[in-house]
Amino acid sequence: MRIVFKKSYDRDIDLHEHGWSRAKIAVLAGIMIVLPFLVGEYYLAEATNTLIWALAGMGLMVAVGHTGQVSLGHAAFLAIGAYADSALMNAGLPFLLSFPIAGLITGIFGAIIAIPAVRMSGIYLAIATLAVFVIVEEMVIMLEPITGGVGGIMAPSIQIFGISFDRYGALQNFYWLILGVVALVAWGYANLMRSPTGRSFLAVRDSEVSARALGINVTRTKSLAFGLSTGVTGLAGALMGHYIGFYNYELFSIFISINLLLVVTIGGLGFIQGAFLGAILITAVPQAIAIARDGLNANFGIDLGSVPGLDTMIFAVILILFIIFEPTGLYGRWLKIRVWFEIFPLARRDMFRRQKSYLKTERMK
Amino acid sequence: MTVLSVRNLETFYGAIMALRGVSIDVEQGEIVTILGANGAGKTTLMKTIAGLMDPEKGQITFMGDAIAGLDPDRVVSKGISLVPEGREVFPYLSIEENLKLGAFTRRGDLSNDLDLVYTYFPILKERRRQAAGFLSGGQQQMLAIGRGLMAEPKLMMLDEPSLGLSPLLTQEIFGIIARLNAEEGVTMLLVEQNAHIALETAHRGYVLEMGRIVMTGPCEQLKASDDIQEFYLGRTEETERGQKRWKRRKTWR
Amino acid sequence: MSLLDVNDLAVHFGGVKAVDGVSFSVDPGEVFAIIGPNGAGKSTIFNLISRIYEPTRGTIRFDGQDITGLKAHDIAQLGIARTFQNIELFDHSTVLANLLMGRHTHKSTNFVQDILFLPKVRREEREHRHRVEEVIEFLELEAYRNKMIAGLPYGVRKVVEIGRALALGPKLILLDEPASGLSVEETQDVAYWIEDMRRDMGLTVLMVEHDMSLVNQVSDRVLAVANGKPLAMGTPQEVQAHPDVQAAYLGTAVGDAA
Amino acid sequence: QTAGVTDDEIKIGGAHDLSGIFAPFSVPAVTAANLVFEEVNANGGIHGRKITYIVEDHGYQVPKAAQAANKLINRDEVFAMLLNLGTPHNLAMFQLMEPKGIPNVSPITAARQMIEPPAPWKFAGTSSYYDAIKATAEYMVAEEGASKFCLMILPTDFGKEIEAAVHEMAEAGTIEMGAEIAHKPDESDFTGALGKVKESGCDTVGMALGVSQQINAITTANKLGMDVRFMLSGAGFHTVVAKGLAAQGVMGGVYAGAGWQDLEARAGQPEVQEWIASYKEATGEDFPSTGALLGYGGATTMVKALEAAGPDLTHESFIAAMESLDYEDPIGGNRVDYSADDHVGADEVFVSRIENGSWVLVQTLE
Amino acid sequence: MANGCIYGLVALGFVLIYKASEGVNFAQGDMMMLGAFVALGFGNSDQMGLPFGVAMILAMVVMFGVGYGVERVVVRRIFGQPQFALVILTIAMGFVFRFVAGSIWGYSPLVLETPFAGRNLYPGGIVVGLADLVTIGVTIALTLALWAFFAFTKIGLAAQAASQNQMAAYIVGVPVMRVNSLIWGLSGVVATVAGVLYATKGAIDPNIGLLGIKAFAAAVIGGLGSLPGALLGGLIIGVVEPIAGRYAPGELAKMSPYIIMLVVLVTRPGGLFAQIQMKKV
Ligand SMILES: Nc1ncnc2c1ncn2[C@@H]1O[C@H](COP(=O)(O)OP(=O)(O)OP(=O)(O)O)[C@@H](O)[C@H]1O
Ligand SMILES: Nc1ncnc2c1ncn2[C@@H]1O[C@H](COP(=O)(O)OP(=O)(O)OP(=O)(O)O)[C@@H](O)[C@H]1O
Ligand SMILES: CC(C)C[C@H](N)C(=O)O
Ligand SMILES: [Mg+2]
Ligand SMILES: [Mg+2]
Repeated sequence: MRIVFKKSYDRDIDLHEHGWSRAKIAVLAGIMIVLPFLVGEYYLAEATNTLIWALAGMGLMVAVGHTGQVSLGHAAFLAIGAYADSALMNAGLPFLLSFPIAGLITGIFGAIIAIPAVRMSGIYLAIATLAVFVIVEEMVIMLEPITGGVGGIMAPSIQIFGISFDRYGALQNFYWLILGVVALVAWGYANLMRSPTGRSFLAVRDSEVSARALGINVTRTKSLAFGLSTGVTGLAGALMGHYIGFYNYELFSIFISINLLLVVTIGGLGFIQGAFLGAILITAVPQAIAIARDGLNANFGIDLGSVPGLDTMIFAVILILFIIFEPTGLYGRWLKIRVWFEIFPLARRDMFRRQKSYLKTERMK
Repeated sequence: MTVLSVRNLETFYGAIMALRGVSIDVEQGEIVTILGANGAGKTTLMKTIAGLMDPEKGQITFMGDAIAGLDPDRVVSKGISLVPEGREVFPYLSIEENLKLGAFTRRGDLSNDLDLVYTYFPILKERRRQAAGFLSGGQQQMLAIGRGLMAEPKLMMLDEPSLGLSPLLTQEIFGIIARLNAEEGVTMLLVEQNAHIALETAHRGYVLEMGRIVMTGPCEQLKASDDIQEFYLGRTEETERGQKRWKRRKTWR
Repeated sequence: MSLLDVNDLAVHFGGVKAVDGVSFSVDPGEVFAIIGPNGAGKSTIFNLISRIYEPTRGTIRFDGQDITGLKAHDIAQLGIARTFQNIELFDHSTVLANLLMGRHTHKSTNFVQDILFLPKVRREEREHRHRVEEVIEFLELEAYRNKMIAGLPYGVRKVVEIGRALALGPKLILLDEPASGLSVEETQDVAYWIEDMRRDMGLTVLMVEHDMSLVNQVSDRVLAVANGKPLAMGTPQEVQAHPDVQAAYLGTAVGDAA
Repeated sequence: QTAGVTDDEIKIGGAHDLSGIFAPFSVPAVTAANLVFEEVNANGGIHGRKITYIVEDHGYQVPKAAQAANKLINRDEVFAMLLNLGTPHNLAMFQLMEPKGIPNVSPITAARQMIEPPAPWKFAGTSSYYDAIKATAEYMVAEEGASKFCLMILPTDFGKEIEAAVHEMAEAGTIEMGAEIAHKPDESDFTGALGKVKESGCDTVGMALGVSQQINAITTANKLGMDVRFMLSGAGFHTVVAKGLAAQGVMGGVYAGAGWQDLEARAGQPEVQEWIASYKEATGEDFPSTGALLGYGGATTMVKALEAAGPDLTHESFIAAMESLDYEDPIGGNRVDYSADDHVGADEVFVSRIENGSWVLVQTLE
Repeated sequence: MANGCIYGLVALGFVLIYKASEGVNFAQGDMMMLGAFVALGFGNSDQMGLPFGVAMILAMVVMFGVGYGVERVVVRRIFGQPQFALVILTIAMGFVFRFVAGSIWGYSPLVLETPFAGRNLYPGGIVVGLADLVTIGVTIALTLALWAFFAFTKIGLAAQAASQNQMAAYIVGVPVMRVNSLIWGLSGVVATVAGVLYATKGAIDPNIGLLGIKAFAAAVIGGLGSLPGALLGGLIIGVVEPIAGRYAPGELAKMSPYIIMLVVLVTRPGGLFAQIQMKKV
């Protein structure tokens, strides 16, 4: 068990409580930076994909995990980000400008949407965002000159200072670019959560009356949170567009929204780390299932590939088991494992047993 | 006859041990009160008996049946009713529906009991078609007590029944408790912060601190104890305004 | 001049006249208590002052300013803090975080600065933390600083709520039944705290309470209400001696609950 | 040696929708293709190499298709792609296939983009929706006296190609255009749209909806007592459509154009009979559906090309072999011929009509 | 109109579960699909070939079992967790249902054989499908029955109580979990009815559950806790859709149900029959 002596409030304000956790982050960052030299193209592409999902997951986490705004429509904001970025680049803007502007456009769009939606909560908000999603989808089809309509568009190739960051031409560069973006956003996100703005998000999530009584403007806070959420999601959308390379409106389906929700819940609601763990789960587990299936077939002649849809079904069952046995998400599980090691050998098995819990109506807000 | 007997009860919230081996007995026709500071574990004890929480260890016997670990609805159907801490009414149901649900485990005609509750708390009758969620704090407390009465239980457990009630109503509630006990022979287990009135009404008491029973005895005896006087009854001479403030440590820690 | 002026305040919910023509004023530095039977409209008066409810009639002035037209979140800005009868804390945060949220009105950075965590943000954070630690020390909450609200006993939560209101650094603090659910010992602490608030912090206190011993001990003036209407006003002794108050509220055993 | 080819194995990849809305196409296609490969493998494979068909499920989601492509190409290192389903999914996968020149054989989508812009590694199994519908529409005008067309389409590639074909004819003055209605995949009520159709006085409706949706829409039109004919694309040229409509009391007035023929009418032919029997035996299903037919066709093309490419299998030799193919496919009832400047296998368009629960061939167009 | 009834029926399923546990069952559409297939499995001549009425009843029994069993085996294990967990859980369950239906009945569209398929009545010159009449009749009857169940029976009241405060419901002796199982079973029955009626309009395949999303929108428009609201919401969508399809330009027509939903939610954040009120503090 680690004992931390706190000699100033800065210790609490800092992102990391002690040097050890700072070192861990540094090692992780180091490994991520040299990853392209360690693994082949397949794994690098998968890692890139995971990072993009983690970015989108962080976006949704701000809304769902920290402000309590459940959204079923975040695929729409991925779409807006992707199309805005491509359109701006096609209009001649360099990626370094078009990318942040795409995020900004998406963010402002989200913030505006959040204002009339401020009185909705829970499932009602979720379904309203779903409606927004449908409307955006139709707009994408209608705005053919920008979006290519049904046919779709080719994402322009990224060039920064003459160096190519193209997904297909220069995967390593593209990976680093995304790693940089993700790291930056994660840092900003962590900062936000230790600042008054982040605390006001939590306040609005837990009790709106109290938040008001403390002088928090609930409408503005919700709209800001949703705007930040959609802004980050828009950035992820832009990158997803570049990653896929060629896309039309079908890239941003309702299933993407659902997958994003899975990322944040299975990862661990309310934790930045959860977005990453959830992204790993959502991208890696289906691949792991596929690889295991191939392995079974090759080594034992058990051909599960011939059962249609089995992969998806196994994935669904894994999700169900997860929700049943680890309601706090992957990050929650990780925390428990850590505690177990930290206080080893004092941990008891029943220490993490859940006591019965009961729900009360959430209709009263 | 022993109605309720609790032996070595241990209950956890995750890693936190809230009850550390509690044993109590409640005899037929008795009013037993449990005193204890904030966070002592009084509510936890009540919830564990009612089946709302699972004990880690220990036995609970009600009328000779082991009930530890049973589902709460089974416990209720055996004749235990709990008036929970913090009112827990059904906010979207009308007051009358709330009361009727109190008699969920019973069959037969409810109108007599309804009338009885309405005579205790006339305001409830006045508002009986209104949603319970809009009652004032104290009115909701009345409703919660009324709902508990509707079950006609053998053992009634009350967790801070006077919470948020006016002085007048507090007296009335304890009057009702005493009367039900005397006239109908209902056994009562009572948790109350207002130790004066609790010790006045009850026959026997336990003191629960930090998840352990630290003192027990008839109410007369408890009232005479120094510790009880100081920490639960509040010695009057110290409460003068402007008095120097210091605290004596409790002797049983 | 009085700090808070409530004039002919009324609010109706459907047929229920929850508050019906209540007027009173609270002087700076005063401890003012409102008592009355359950459902008399006490909490509703608080809700009207903190602009959660819209009054049907009447005005509320604070510090010479008419606040009847303001929004709920503007009230805190003026220096009015409150607690809730049923405890409305941020359940999924720690005590420390809850108290820090009480400092919201004192933040001067915007969200961009927050995201970049500029030195100014850090400076302010330190300042907030400093203030909050003072509150923690005052209310003796050290042991609970990093505990989640969800697992705290009722009594501690009540105290945290008072702490959150204090962290705001208000001029006027509204306490809705601060002692309900507290033992005699703890109620005594509350009494001392209220005195210190008034004496050392220069706060004005408006309080709703059923525990007459506490009311007697700390309040300068008392207003008794029943059925939304004022019943009596004056010193604690005067009001308690009022026959209507005794009949409607106190019952026979006056002061017995001490 | 080329990726995906060893001395005793050839790896082929396929990204399918096995759990989403187009599973009715992918699932039987995979089954049928696997049957072909099993038989080939049982006979010793091709030039001593067994075929492994690795199938990934993308559930009709583009990102998953991209992931599948990444796995198939970069991890499994497949030699070629076969029967990939979905237009945007194929297009997204092209990004990875193009630099490596991985052949894309008989994708399950008849979008023009499968062969346009032309590239050596792109091969389509049958003619495009566009060509098929154009031929069908011309037939309708000539033989059925159609003069005014309405459209009920999903805004997807195949909807848009049908739209394009019909518009072109309208511009040429051959036909008049009536109402054009776009739909969503989750729609199930078509009374409003059909009202529009009725109002604009169309005699023919070009329809490109989901399979079940088409049954619902035509049934509804029948209930409303509307006197119009329906023209479907390959996506509606499905045995179950005929069967389903018959069960709902619709016995005629429905036409479809596609690059293959319906099986039922030819079930008496020996090859067809044999294949149906083996398919039934393998799956327990009553009747192979259109998906199975397409799967069989694609897999057969693949096998024939691999054979023709000889023991020295490279992308170049494979592409050359593909371009040399020319054979009759008894199951699809069409002639498959590729050449250097024709990367479409079956160039014919078969126009069929529903008669009492079965598709009947009415015209073959070259 | 008849179509609106089907939305309404599926919406009823949502409301049932919401009323009893404040949870949302995103697999409701897939339960409808499964119900239709089970009925088809019993009734169609190339399957078990039972008479239609028998097949219907058997299907309802089976689907009651499925709903009941799903609650017993899966949903119960997340008792006490936030609503959100149930959303994710049921989304995943939808995949499983689709897989099950796909493995048993295949992915190709099938047609359920019903006695009223393609039969029309001609009262006073207008054409009315027999199936539509049946749909409307059944829907009204079912809504009334369920409404009476919640309004007048002890179990119905107990179910509502359980949704508002699980702990308090237990305290008064409501066997909350068993009530939940029952309600899930009921929602399985309602789903079967909806599925069979849906099937009369055309063909069914494992993906018709997609309709659930729109039915959910209907439930939300009505206000999730209200049975008549669900029916009304379903009818609104069912009526607006064809009208917009007929008179509005294409893209707008497709958006119309969702635009209506947005308008309703912005003006009444809890739906038309809202049961959301400000918390009393
Ligand atoms: N949900 C919870 N999670 C973790 N710990 C809890 C939880 N609820 C209660 N506890 C802990 O269990 C102990 C006993 O709490 P309990 O509520 O039983 O006390 P109490 O005697 O009823 O107090 P009060 O007089 O305030 O009602 C306390 O120390 C409290 O911190
Ligand atoms: N939002 C509301 N809707 C309907 N009625 C309300 C509402 N708020 C309060 N009331 C009614 O107004 C009356 C006064 O309630 P209030 O909460 O102010 O009482 P109180 O004096 O604080 O009582 P207590 O001492 O029990 O807390 C009650 O009868 C209550 O039912
Ligand atoms: C099988 C086909 C109907 C598939 C369709 N062409 C698509 O774009 O996915
Ligand atoms: Mg307690
Ligand atoms: Mg009150």
